[in-house]
Parts: sequence; C-alpha cells; structure tokens
Amino acid sequence: MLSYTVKRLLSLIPVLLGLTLIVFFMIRAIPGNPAQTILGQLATDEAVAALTKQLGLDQPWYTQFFHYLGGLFTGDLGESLRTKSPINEEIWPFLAATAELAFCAMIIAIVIGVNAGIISAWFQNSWFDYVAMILALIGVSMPIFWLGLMEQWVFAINLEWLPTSGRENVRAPIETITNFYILDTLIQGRMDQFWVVVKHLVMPSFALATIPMAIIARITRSTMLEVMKSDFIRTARAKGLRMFWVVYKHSLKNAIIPVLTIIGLQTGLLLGGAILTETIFSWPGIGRYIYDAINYRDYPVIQSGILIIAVIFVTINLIVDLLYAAIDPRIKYN
Amino acid sequence: MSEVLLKVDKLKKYFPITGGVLGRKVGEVKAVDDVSFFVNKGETLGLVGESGCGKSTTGRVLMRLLEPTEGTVEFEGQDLTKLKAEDMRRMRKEIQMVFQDPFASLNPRHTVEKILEEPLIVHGVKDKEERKRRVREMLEVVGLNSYHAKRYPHQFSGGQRQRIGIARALMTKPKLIIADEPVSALDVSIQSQVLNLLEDLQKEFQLTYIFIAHDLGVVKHISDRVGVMYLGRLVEITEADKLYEKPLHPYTKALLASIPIPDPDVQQEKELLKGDLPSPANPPLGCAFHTRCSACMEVCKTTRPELVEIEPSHFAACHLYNK
Amino acid sequence: GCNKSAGTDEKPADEGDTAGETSGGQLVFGRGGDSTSLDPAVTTEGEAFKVTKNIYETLIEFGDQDTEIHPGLATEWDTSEDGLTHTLKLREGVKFHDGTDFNAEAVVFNFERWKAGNAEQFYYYNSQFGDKIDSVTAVDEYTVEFKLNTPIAPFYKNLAMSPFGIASPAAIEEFGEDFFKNPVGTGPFKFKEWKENDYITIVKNEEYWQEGLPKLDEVIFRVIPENSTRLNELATGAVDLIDGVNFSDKATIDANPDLQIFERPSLNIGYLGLTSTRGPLKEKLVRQALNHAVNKQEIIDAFYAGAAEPAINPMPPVVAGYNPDVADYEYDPEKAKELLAEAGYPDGFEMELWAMPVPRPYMPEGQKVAEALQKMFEEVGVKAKIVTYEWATYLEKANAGEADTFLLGWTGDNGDADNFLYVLLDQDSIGSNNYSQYQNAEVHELLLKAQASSDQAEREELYKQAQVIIKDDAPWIPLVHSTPLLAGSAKISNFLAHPTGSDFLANVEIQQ
Amino acid sequence: MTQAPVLDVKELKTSFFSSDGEVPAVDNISFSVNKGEILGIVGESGCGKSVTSLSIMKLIPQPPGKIVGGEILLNGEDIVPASEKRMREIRGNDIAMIFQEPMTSLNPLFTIGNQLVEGIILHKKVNKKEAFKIGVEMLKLVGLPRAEQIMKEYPHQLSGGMRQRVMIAMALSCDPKLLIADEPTTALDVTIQAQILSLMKNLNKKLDTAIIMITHDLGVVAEVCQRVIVMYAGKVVEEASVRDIFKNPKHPYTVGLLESIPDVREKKERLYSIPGNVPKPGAIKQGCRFAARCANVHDRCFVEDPPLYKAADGHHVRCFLHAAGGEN
Amino acid sequence: MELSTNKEMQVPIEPAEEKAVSPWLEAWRSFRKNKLAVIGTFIVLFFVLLAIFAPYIAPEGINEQKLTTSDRLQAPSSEYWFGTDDFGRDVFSRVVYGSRISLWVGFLAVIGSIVIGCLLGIVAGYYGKWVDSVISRFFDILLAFPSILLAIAIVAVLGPSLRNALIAIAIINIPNFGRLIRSRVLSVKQEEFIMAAKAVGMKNSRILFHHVMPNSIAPIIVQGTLAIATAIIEAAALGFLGLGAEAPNPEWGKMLSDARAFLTQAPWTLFFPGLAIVLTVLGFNLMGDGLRDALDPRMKN
Ligand SMILES: Nc1ncnc2c1ncn2[C@@H]1O[C@H](COP(=O)(O)OP(=O)(O)OP(=O)(O)O)[C@@H](O)[C@H]1O
Ligand SMILES: Nc1ncnc2c1ncn2[C@@H]1O[C@H](COP(=O)(O)OP(=O)(O)OP(=O)(O)O)[C@@H](O)[C@H]1O
Ligand SMILES: [Mg+2]
Ligand SMILES: [Mg+2]
Repeated sequence: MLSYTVKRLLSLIPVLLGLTLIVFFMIRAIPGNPAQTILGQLATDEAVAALTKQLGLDQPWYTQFFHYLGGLFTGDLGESLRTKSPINEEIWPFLAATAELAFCAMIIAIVIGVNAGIISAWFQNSWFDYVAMILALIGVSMPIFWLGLMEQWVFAINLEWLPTSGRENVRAPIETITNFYILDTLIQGRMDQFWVVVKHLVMPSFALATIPMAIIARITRSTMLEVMKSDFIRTARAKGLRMFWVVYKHSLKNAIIPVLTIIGLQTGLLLGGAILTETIFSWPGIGRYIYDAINYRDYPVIQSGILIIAVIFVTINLIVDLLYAAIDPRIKYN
Repeated sequence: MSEVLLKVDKLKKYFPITGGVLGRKVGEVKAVDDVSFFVNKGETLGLVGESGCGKSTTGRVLMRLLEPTEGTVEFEGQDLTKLKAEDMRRMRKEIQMVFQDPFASLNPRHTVEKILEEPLIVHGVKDKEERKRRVREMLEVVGLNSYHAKRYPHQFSGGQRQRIGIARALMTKPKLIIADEPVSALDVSIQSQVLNLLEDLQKEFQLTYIFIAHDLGVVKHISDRVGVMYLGRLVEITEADKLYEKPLHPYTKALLASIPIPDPDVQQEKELLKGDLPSPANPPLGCAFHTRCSACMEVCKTTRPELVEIEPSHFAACHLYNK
Repeated sequence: GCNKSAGTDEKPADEGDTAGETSGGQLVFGRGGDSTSLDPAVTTEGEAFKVTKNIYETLIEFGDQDTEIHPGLATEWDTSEDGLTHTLKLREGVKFHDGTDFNAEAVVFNFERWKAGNAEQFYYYNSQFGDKIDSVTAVDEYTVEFKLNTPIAPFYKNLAMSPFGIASPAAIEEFGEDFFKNPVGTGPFKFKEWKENDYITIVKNEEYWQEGLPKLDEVIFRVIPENSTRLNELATGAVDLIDGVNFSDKATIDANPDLQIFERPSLNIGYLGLTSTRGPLKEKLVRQALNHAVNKQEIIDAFYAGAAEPAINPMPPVVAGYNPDVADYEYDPEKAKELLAEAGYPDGFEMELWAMPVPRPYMPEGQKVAEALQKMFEEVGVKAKIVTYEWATYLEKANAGEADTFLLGWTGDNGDADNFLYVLLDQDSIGSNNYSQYQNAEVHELLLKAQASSDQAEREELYKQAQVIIKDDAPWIPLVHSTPLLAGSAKISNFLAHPTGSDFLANVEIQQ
Repeated sequence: MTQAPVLDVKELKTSFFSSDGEVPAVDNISFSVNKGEILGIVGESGCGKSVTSLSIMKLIPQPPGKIVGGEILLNGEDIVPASEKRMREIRGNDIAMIFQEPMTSLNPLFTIGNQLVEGIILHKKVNKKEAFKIGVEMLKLVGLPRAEQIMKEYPHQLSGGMRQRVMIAMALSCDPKLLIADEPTTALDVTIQAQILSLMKNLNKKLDTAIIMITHDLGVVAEVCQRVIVMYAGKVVEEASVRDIFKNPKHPYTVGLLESIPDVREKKERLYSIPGNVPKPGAIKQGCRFAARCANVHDRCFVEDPPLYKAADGHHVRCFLHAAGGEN
Repeated sequence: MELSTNKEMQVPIEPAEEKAVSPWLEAWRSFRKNKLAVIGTFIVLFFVLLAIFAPYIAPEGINEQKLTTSDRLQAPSSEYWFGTDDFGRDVFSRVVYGSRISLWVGFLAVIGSIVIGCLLGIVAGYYGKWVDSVISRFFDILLAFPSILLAIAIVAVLGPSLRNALIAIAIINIPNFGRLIRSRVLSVKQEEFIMAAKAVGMKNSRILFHHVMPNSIAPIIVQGTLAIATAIIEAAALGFLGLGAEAPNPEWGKMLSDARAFLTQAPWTLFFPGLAIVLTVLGFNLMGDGLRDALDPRMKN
C-alpha cells in the first residue's frame, strides 16, 4: 500500500510537470506583458523594459522555466510579481477559504446527494424518485451564478435568514489562526462567531453544492439500482435482513466506489471552479485569486495557483484510489 | 485415417502478471505449459479439464490469436508460429474457431448476413452476389433459414446463435475447426441439436475438430481421441473409448468418478477429490496434481512426470507408470 | 422591509478596541475590488487610494468636493516669480501613527525616496514631477523648499494627489519591501488589518491633529466584486456604504427610505476613441461623421439613468480651462451620411468597435454602450463589429493602435486640464495614454506652453484653443461625464463623495 | 407419507408485467415437499425454476413480477398474503436459499464472518460472540478447513467451491426446515460439484432438512433427489419419484430430454434432439406448450391444455397420452 | 417412440414474419417507452425548431433597440411576450434567436471534443504501449486543470468571443471523451466477437472500423448529449464572466449576465433567458439519460 502510494506519487510527477509546462506556455501566450500590466498603461517603455528585466522576464523561456522548476523542488512557489510576496505565504488564506467552502459544499452534496440517490433507488419509480431525479436534473441544468443571485434574493433580502455574502461579520472579525474559520472559531471557543461563520457558509456552499449534489444523487441512484439487482443482495434478503440494513450496509458499500470516483473528481472541480460562486458571494478564495492573477499577468501566481489546485486534485483522487482499497478488499495495490 | 493435420510440440503460453505503475512483470501465469499432441485429418480431438486449466488458451495459441511463448504448431507441415502476421492472417482461412459464448462472440451491431459475409470479404471474395448466395447456402446448411440473414444476433436464441457461429467458421471452408466449448452455454435439448449438427458437418465437409469441453459426456460422444488437461499440462491423451474404460491418470479417474450419472440405480461410491484447483500462477512443484492425488508418492512432489506412451496410443503423465 | 440587519444576531464590535472612548461606530464600505498596495506612492490604482486617502495626508488637500487647493500638512505656500521655487510651511505638532514626528525632514525623505526610485516603482512621481523637481530641501524643521527645473503649472494640485501622501520615514525603513502592507501616515485613521481580497480595517487615530476627528472608530473596506451582491449587502445592512452602484438601481435606492444615494461630482470623461491611424478613420470627415451619428442623450438616459451629462470636450466642465464655446457635433444621422459620402464612403464601411470588459465609473456598462453605438453607426451605414478582450489585453492592444474604435475613459487625478488634455491627447502620450494615436503639432505646442506657464489665465486660454482644434480633428467621440453613484444607509451623515474617487471619511458620522 | 408436508405449493402463478402485457413465468404449479425430502426440479433455461423458488421466498422483484394466484403453505401457513415483516422472520429461519453463482452471491466487501453472523444474530437472537461460534461450527460442518481463519477472510480469497460451502453454511446456520438450492453447482467444476453434492446429501441426512434442488442437470437429479418435478415453459409436465422419471418417463419432453444427454457410459451413435426451441413464456397461448416440438403431437394438443394426469401412484404427467389414469 | 433426426425438424419453430430489428431500432423502441426521455427529446426538438425557424417565430430582430421610447424594461405584455430589456428590445425575440447560439455552441463544442477526444482515445486504446501512456498522461494533465480556469486562460489567450469560448469548452471536454472512448476500445477489444473477428482473419484496421467503432458509438452519443448540456452551461458561465459571446448576440448566459442588475426591477429580463437555459439543458439531460438507458449494453439481455 505504502509502496503503491509512493509509486503513484512518483507517477504524478510527469503529469504535474506537463501541466506546469502547459501553463507556463499558455500564460505567456496571453497577450500582455506583466510589467506593463503592473505599471499600468501610463508607464513608459523604458520603465516597462526595466521592470521586465527586474522580473526576469527577458530571459529565455527555458531559463525562466527551469528557474521556476528549481524553486518548486525546494518548495518555493515563487513570488507574486504584483505584491512581491512569496506565494507560499500569500496563497494560504485563499486556499483555506476555498477549501473550507468546497469542503462544506462537498459535505452537503454527499449527505444529500447520496441519501437522495439511495432513497430514489430504494423506492424506484415512486414519486420521491421522480421528484428527486427531476430536481437533480434541474440542479445540473442551473447556471450557478443565477442560482447564487436567486439565493441571495430569497434568503438574504426577503427572508433575512442568512447573510448575503462574505465569510464573516467584518464588524466583529475573527482572529485567524488556520484560516479555516470554522476551526478558528472553535479553537477560540467562540461559539457566537462559529454560528456566524456557519451562516455565512450556508448559501455559497449550497450554490456550489448543487451540481455535485445532483451528479452524486444520480450516480448513487444508478449504481444502487445496479447493486440492488446483484446476487449478493438477493442473498442478504434471503437471510431475512431488514431492507434498511440491506440498503445501507450491503448495497451502499458496494455502490460507493463509483460515487467516490465522482466525489473525487467533483471536489477537484469545486476547488478550481468556484470562481463564479466566489464572485457572487464575495468569497476571498483561490479561484478569484488566480483569476485576478490572470488579469494582472502575474505569471508565478497563475502558475503556482493552478499547480496547487492540480496537486490537490490529483491528491484527492489518489486518496480516493486508496480509499477503494480500504473499502474493497479485492483491490490490492502492490 | 492417420494423416497428421496438426502437430503441436512443446507449446507454452505464459501470461505475464504485471504490477506496479511501470507495468513491470512480477510473475507469470503458466496457462499452457509444455503441451504436445497431434490431430489426424478428419478426426475429432476432445480436450477436457477443469475451468482455468488452459483449454481455451491452447485453442487460441494454436491459431495465434495469442502468440505462443514457446513451441511449434505444425499445420500440414507448415510451422504456424513462424509465419509472418499477414501470412498467418491468410492461413486463418484454413483454421477456424467456434466460441463458447454464443452471446458475446457475435457482434451485436451486425446483421447475420454481415457476420457471415465478413470472412469472405477478408479472404478476397469480391463478388457481392456470390457472397450473398454463399451466406444463404450456409444458413441452410446449419439449419437456419435464408430469411434470417437480415436479422441481428439478439433476435436469436442461444442455439440458433451457436449455429450462426458455426456457419461463420464454415464460410471459408476451413480444414480444421477449433470449437471452444461450443455447447456448454446451451440447454440440454439444444445441446444435442448442435452436437448433431457438428457431426453432420464433419461428414459433409471432411472437417477436423479440436473440441474443447468440460462435459465428459459430450466429449466422449463426439471425440475420437480425448486429451485431459490439468493446470496447463496435458496429463493424459488417448482414444475416447480407452480413456473412459481404462483411465490411467489419477486425475482422469477422479474426473470420471465425479460425473453425476443420470441413473438413480447407479449409486456408485465415489472417490472424491480433495481440495481445489491450485492457481496456475503458482503451480505446485513436481506433478501439478500431487496436492490432490490420492496416490501421491514422494517423487511426485519433486519431479514433473513426462507424457509418455504407456500403452499403445495411450499417453499419460504420471509417475505411477514410470517404472 | 429591508431595514433589519441580517447581522442583528451578530456580536457588535468589541468595545475594548476603542479603549473607553465614546463610540463613534463602525462604517463598512463595500467596494468592487481590493487594494493592490497600501503605499499610495507605488500604485496607480483607484481602489488603493480609497484607503490610503484616510491613512495618509498630503501637503496640500483638495476641497471637500472639488479640486481646489487647500492647506493640508502644509499650512502656507509661496511660489517664486519664475515659478521655479516653491516654499511650503508645514503644520506643527503632527505625528505619524508610529509616534514619530512629522516635519520637513520627513517630507524630504519621502520626496527623495520617490526620486531615487525608478519609474516603474513610483509612477505618479515620475509622471507628475520626474526630472522637473531639482531638489527638495528642509529649510528648517517646518519649512520645505522645492526647486524646479521647469515650472510645473499644476504643482500644488499635483501635491494634493493621493500618491503623494507623506509616509513615516521610520516605518519605511523598518518595513522595507513590506511597507505596502504596513502603511504608516498621519491621517485620521490607522491601519489595522488587511485580509486580502476580503477586507481592510482602519481604526481611529486618537492622536489626529484635527480636534474631534475622525468621528468614526473604525472603517472597514470590504471587497464585494459583484455589483448586485454589493447592493444586496447594503440592503441587508451588512455594509453601510457602497460605491459602484449600477445606475439602473438608482430608482430602487431612492425609493427605499433606509437608503440614500450619494453622487460623486463628475471629474471624468467616457469616450469612444477613433484611432486616427487606421483605415477610413484616418479621414477627419469620417471621424466627424461618426460624431454626428451618436445620440449621447439616449445613451445617458438608458445606461446612466440620467446621472451624466453629454461630453463635448475631452474634459469635464468643472476643470478650469474648459471651453464652453465649443459646440458639439449635433446628433444628425443625415449629416453623418453626407459627410461619409463626402469622404468617399457613401455606403459606409466596416470597422471594429472595442467594448470595455470591466465597469468603470465613467463607463459602467461598456458592452451595452457599445451595443447602442453599434446600432447608431449602423443607422449611418457603418458596420461595427463589437470586439472585446480581457482588460489588460484590451489596454495593451488598444495602446498599440490595434483598435479601430474603442471605448475608454479617464478620471482626473488632480482636476487640472493638463491631466486631461496632455495626458490623453498629446502626441507625447502616444504609447501611454493617447490611445487614439492623435497627433497635432499645433495642439502639442499649445499644451506644452500651457504646461510651462504659471499664469493660470494664460493657461486657460491655451487650453481653450486646444479644445477647439481637438474638436475639429475629432480624435474621439466624447460621450459622457458621468456622476458616479454611491449608496449608503440612511444612518450616514456628512459623507461627501470626492470627484477623484478617493473619499475622506474623517467627517462621516454614523447613527448608532 | 402421513406427515404434513413442510411446504405445499398450490396452483402458484407468478407473472411478469411489461408493456407487452402479462407474462406468466410460472403457471399454476402445485407440488409439495416433505420433511427431510430432497425434491428435484428440472427443466430448461427459462422454464420458471428460479421464479418458483423466488416466489416461495417472496423475493420476486416487484415490479415487474407479482404472485398473481395460488397458495404457498409453509407448515400450513399461507405465506402469499404474509407481510414483509413476517417474511423476514421466515427467510433464513424457516426457509433458506442458496444460489447458482457462488462467485457473486456473497458480498465482496464484507468478511465471511460478518455475513455469516448477521443472519444468526437476527434469527437466533444471540450476541455477536455466540453467533461467531455458531458460524465457526457451521463452517466446520460444511467441511471447510481453518474455519476461524475463513471467518476473517473475504469472499475473493476463497475458491468457488469454498464459497458455495460458505453459502450452504450460511443457509443452514439457523436450522431451516427447508433449503432451496437454485442450481447450486452449475458454475462449479465436476470434481467440485461432486464434493458439494455429497455434502448436501450428507447434511440432508444429518439435519433432516428438506431440500428443493433446482437444476438442469439430470445427472445431479439422479444422484441426490428422491422425487422430481419436470418443468416446461412455466408448467409442471411430470412429477414422479426419481426412479420413475429415469426408468419410466411418461411425458414426451422428459423422454426426449433423457434421450438427448450424451452418456459417459455408452456411446450413442447419434443423439436424439428435441427440435425447435424452448418457447418464450407467454408466447404460446393455447394448447400444450410442448406441442410444437412434440413427436407424438395430436391436433388436440394445439387447442387444449392438458391437465396433470395421474399415470401411477405419485406419478403425474401433463399429457393427453396418459389421460387414462384420470385427472389429478 | 420414434426418434426423428431429419433436418426438416431442426429448423427452429418460430414465426417467420419476425422482422429484422437492428440494435438501434431496439434502442429506439425502448427509448420511446421512456416518458421522461421523450419529453426531453421534445424539449430539444422544440428548441431546435425554434432555432431553425427563428426568423419566422421572432416578432423582431435581435437588436432592434428602442432607447428613446418608453419601450425599455417593459413587463411582459401581449405586445412583448417576455417583456423588453434595457435597450427596449423584445426579450422573446432574443430568446428565440438565442437558441441558435446556445445550440450551436453546444453542438460544435461537443463535436469538436468528440472528434479530437475520439481520435486520441482510439489511438491510445488501440495501439496501447507508450502511445497510450503519453496520451493518457495528456488526458490526466487536462483533467487536473481546474476546468473553468483553463477555459478562462484559453479565452484570455485567444481573446473573448463566442468562437473562442467554444474552442475553450471543446478543449476542456477532450479528456472526458478521450478517456471514455479509450476505455470503450479497451473493453471492446476484450470482447469475444473481436477475438472471433481476428480468428476469421480480419485486418486490424477492419476490426477497428467495423467492430470496435460501431460498438463504441452508443456511449459517445450518450455522453455527447449530456456534454451538450454542460457545454451550454459553460458557455453561459463564460458569458457571465464577459468571456463569451460578443454583443449584440443574444447568447442566453450573456443575456442573464447583462440583465443581472434588473433582478428586482425587471425580473423577466433574467427569468426567460434563465428558463431557456434550464429547459434546454434539462431537455438534453433527459434525452441523454433516456439514451443511456436505451443504448447501454448492460441493460440488454
Ligand atoms: N489474457 C490473459 N492474461 C492473463 N491470464 C490469462 C489470460 N487468459 C487466460 N489467462 C489465465 O490462463 C489460465 C487458463 O485460462 P483458459 O481460459 O485457457 O482456461 P480454460 O481451460 O479455457 O477455462 P474455462 O473452462 O473456464 O474456459 C487461467 O488461469 C486464466 O486466468
Ligand atoms: N425480473 C424479471 N422480469 C421479467 N421477466 C422475468 C424476470 N425474471 C424472470 N423472468 C422470466 O421468467 C421466466 C422464468 O425465468 P426463471 O429465472 O425462473 O428461469 P429458470 O428456469 O430459473 O432458468 P435458468 O435455468 O436459466 O435459471 C423467464 O422466461 C424469464 O424471462
Ligand atoms: Mg475457456
Ligand atoms: Mg434460474
């Protein structure tokens, strides 16, 4: 298992290297020069040239690339061209913000999606099944920004249940320790703030959760249906087990593998794909951070940001693969 | 009736077991391990053995659908294993195969006509009308109707599909047909239809069969000679009658004893085999059967017995007879 | 019924922060983007100045809602006859937030820092003063003397610009590279916290030299990128004041008794640049024809909710030197067609019309204005294809003269005509801010002359002449001078929006 | 046979409903199983053997299936109208079942012990530890070596034969009165099949459990069964003791079936084969379902559905040829 | 009892009139029975017809601005069925014409990714070895990219326009199809009928095109239909970020984004384009689900 993990990690290297190379060239293909962008349009050519030199952008591409790679190997993600801060430090709060959001979204998506899928499969062709699946379909058919605005309109403005946007009440800000606000408030024992944080999380998480929730519900349903047709389920029922037990013990564990795959893929997508949600809900997350970096042509930030998301993505999927082995004794990695 | 059509010598097929990311070989499955036999023209050689003992693999390696690891296959004096890919492809006109699963072996998206026509197309029958005519003829031969030509496989029952599979094998007028468990997926009453058909066709077209099966009754019925395989090895081979009347190898004996006889009066006390078939990835040393053999001797655990002619035209691989 | 705050259940600000003072309350200011730096000298971005305006002070200050010059950290000033020497008396008893004294040395330190730095670091210093300042010296503890190489007409106005906020020398030395994250000035508010892309908190400077100011205890600048969300936040009371209000929301806000609208006096111009080096646009007649084709009022009614006035000249009327006698090309499609025919394009032509991808106060909805323009051009037979690029690319390409016509605009930095005409239309500015590649020797001469003159009346006359020529050359279609809108809770009082876009918040009060 | 039968199936009819209408997969079949008896059910694929057994367990997938008529008396109690709750008590406790595919009938993700124990806990109302002990006992009973160890292993670690033994252990763990074995050895090799069959016979003797042995292999029937039902297209065509079936078959289908198996003991020159195919259920609406393939067909066979005639004591045949014996 | 073994009797007894039923026909029959799928198809068809006959259905063109008149932001009425937008344009007409764009984007983007994805996937699946490794790694790389960011970056490189958004969407979908087709090829390669084809003596190319491909098409159709749905949403998202269709094209996502300031004042400007997106996407999803049920070989036999 360990050696498998190590091997898998090693095999990620070419993928991440390829990704880095593609990002490297792609962002340089974007018209616009970081020096120019940083200085604004008012800058003179000499100033731009000087900054270009200072930023090392006048070097041949391979020098730049290997310089960057060299940094990566020592764990240095480089410096933001714009703020000149080390990306290692700068990126963390953004990453944490998005991770917290994505995590909550995923929890919601999994809890609701999996259960809806199970119940739908269990009562196949019942009204619940139809309603849940139609809702799931509408869920995947909904543009997320539209959903976000609607949520605000209903829950913040009309019902006044939830705050409109942001991560916290800025009037009484949270002392950050880990940048996971839920954790931070708990560490500090500030239950009042904890609830504020939770309230802020609700709407964006739901907006972000909609699509994975719908996908998970559909996948769960179809794999459950398939599993429930299998021989061992018939065996379990022939033993006189309760249907509930059969479904949640015997079927779910078998159905969970494809669901896990989807969860892995979706979590990755959530991390990078949260830009719209982050924009609508003023969430200071990594998606917007990178998006801004694209606008600023902040090469190292774009590069490292995308690389980090990709690393998280492949790590999650690696964990998912390892989870398979934990769930399914037939799968042995060695 | 003793002209040798096919001669297999020391045939081996090892499947690598790959592991790790780099796909390194970490072991091998000895699916076919040093098998030698011959098939005479016009006869039917039956191959029996338990599941996973390498029967299908043998059949496939013969046709080079799988590349043999070692050994030679001589067909009409020509070594198939040495042929170039293109020559081998042409050679397949002479050797055809009928598969076990009548559901999986027909392309679900082709009509019967297309399925039967394809062998002709690939072997260069250009005339469309000619092809159509021959398809129709062949359908009649295997007991189907020409109006079946336009239908798709899923519209047929298992027995009918197996007829289509047989028809396909016959389209190129082959000399040798390797039938890989052609009846084991069929019901009893249908099974006999197909067996009869195969026999009729053999007479009609002077075919030679290698008939793979695990049902000893079927093998006995259809075969002139029978080979018994165990764990990738041929343990016994002789004429069908001899084998069933006087099996030599302990495994063959046990196998025969295990068959349920459809007669309530024959309640013979059986000598049951202990244990299960070992894994071909990790076969026992010496005689592969020694772990389950009731007559196991010390030598069996260490030395692999050779297939030798113990009685005239009766070969067995067992130390009991190696005096 | 949006009066109830969504945050009612949230704990009010920690009283402990303000150490027993009577509480002046918090103001949460919602805005579209984050600051890039809290060191005003190194940035050109408006969002940055919104915050630094309240942390730093400049030697000279603008008026509350205009760009007249008033005493700031300097109480008096004096210019020599030749306009080459300026002597400023500094305010005494002012301390930086870090407790060090504000004095002439500090001012000199700041100017030397800017001067020593290169152009890419201190853009505004270089563009406004650059080599024109020969030396800055401390005459005594509270007197500074500026010696110039050539006169700078808007010298004092320049000094009042946010980028020239005076920072604590001690802090600059202490923080070095990181100074932009640790601003220390003399302003009414001290920097407290910056969570990037989220909010910046500044708190009351108890030691502020102006008695009784600031009124507020704390100001939080919160980033809320999406306009609709920002308004929603205001409506729920989570923020108290927002800028970048959609013009279309004006009526809704007006109708809400809990909210109020603030208008920012216009110091901007939104225009359609006609790149005079490209295709048919090389022809003056064509450019004039296009000017005739545009119905500005219609655009203003539709996309500015009336909160803008049609632009005639390249600068807003409040700027001294504005020429009120220049007549606009009246909206007249027939005339436009005639002119086109005269120029040899009776059937019109095809061109690109670049639309801004981002909202700006002078052009909140570039795409829509472009659509409207497209339609108007179509009426006179000119087929415009709307093109857009991501913002940085847009500017870069437009700058390179790759756009036929493009939407763009400008908000004045100091309210001086030079800051419009020279920056936007002088031939020297091609490659920086003269996107339409406009070149006219006569105009160039007038502008240089005005720049060097220290006689305000003469300068104004020169600018008026320049505007006449520019109008005739028609390098742009000046579209609007907008009045950007802010909105706030009805509890806010004494808030005055500044035309430059950086608002001084010391006087603002919020009803608890 | 004075004892009341363990199971008495009367006129059971189970249909599947699809858009094409009702398809009776099992059509009015009746039979009974006595205590300690091994009853064989043979017939070709699709003739309704599995549906019969699933109907008895009330595990017919519903929809599309439904028991539309008849009674299933288990120790005198009709379980057709029984509630799902009652059925759960019965399943695994009174009636146990094992299936054809030992490879897929065990949940691959749980240990053998886990799966074995859950039924025992449920029905025997014992705690985990005791259940585990019983489980180990059962594994030993079915002749599995290293029983304790196997309890901790996963299905994929066992061979097919071992899995089928586990299935039998599981089925027998709550001392059911009736064990339904649906083609338990079809997927196994002959040598393993022989092991399993002898095991089942021994257990039957030892525990006195009645067994319904479903198979299509007549050899298996001859080997283990005492009484046999031959099914064809959803109907029972013949019912007799195992001797009578093999020595004195009456129905043309049974006759044909017996003739068409190749025998290891003697080589037939040519096999008999019943022409045609097994009809799809519901395809034949009228007359004897075997009529189209029957060598002794009369006109009457195409219009009238023959009832089950009594050919001899305990020997019933659904064929007009044997009408002399009178209707059952 | 006489045993008859003549050939006559071996001819299966069954009604001769049974017609040839191709698997496609079979699939169509089962598809037809699926109510939701039929509804989905009708929705899709409806929008396709809308797109084709847009000029005859829409009362106005897409860009008939009426800025000066009181026609701006009119609520739905008998004159303007879906009301008017802030240009005074008829929202109904724009939504109708918008179907052209959305369907176009959906189809083209998906066809693009299918073509490239399939090519790569087939090559990878069929040739295996290092080619497979390289192509699979390439898919991994694309997949590891945060897709929206990738699309944004691509559009940033190419410049925002409908065409480039379409290209970006096509690119981000390549690995999905590539992997799908690769795994199909791999699994079809294992099928016995491929072995049979080889045994008959077929050339690899023939096996690939006559046997592997036709058997891989069904999942691609299914995935393709579903991907059209996502492509439409993705185009809308890019439109929302200002990276999609150029004005005055009535792309629904762009219409939504343009109208988002009017959520309270003129909700119809958001409602109808939003509804159009949801309906179209729903239609494709329902249809795709139905196709999956109908075409999935696992459901057969
Ligand atoms: N492509 C392959 N790769 C690896 N191992 C294989 C492959 N094909 C067959 N084997 C292994 O080779 C052995 C022999 O397989 P083969 O299919 O020849 O058996 P068989 O006698 O035909 O069995 P059955 O009666 O089940 O058809 C088995 O252990 C099988 O697992
Ligand atoms: N879930 C189902 N839906 C529709 N029809 C079914 C279903 N299950 C069984 N049938 C039909 O009922 C008939 C009887 O099936 P059954 O499984 O009992 O046959 P069997 O005798 O057990 O065959 P085999 O020997 O293949 O197991 C078959 O023709 C089948 O088509
Ligand atoms: Mg085989
Ligand atoms: Mg069955």
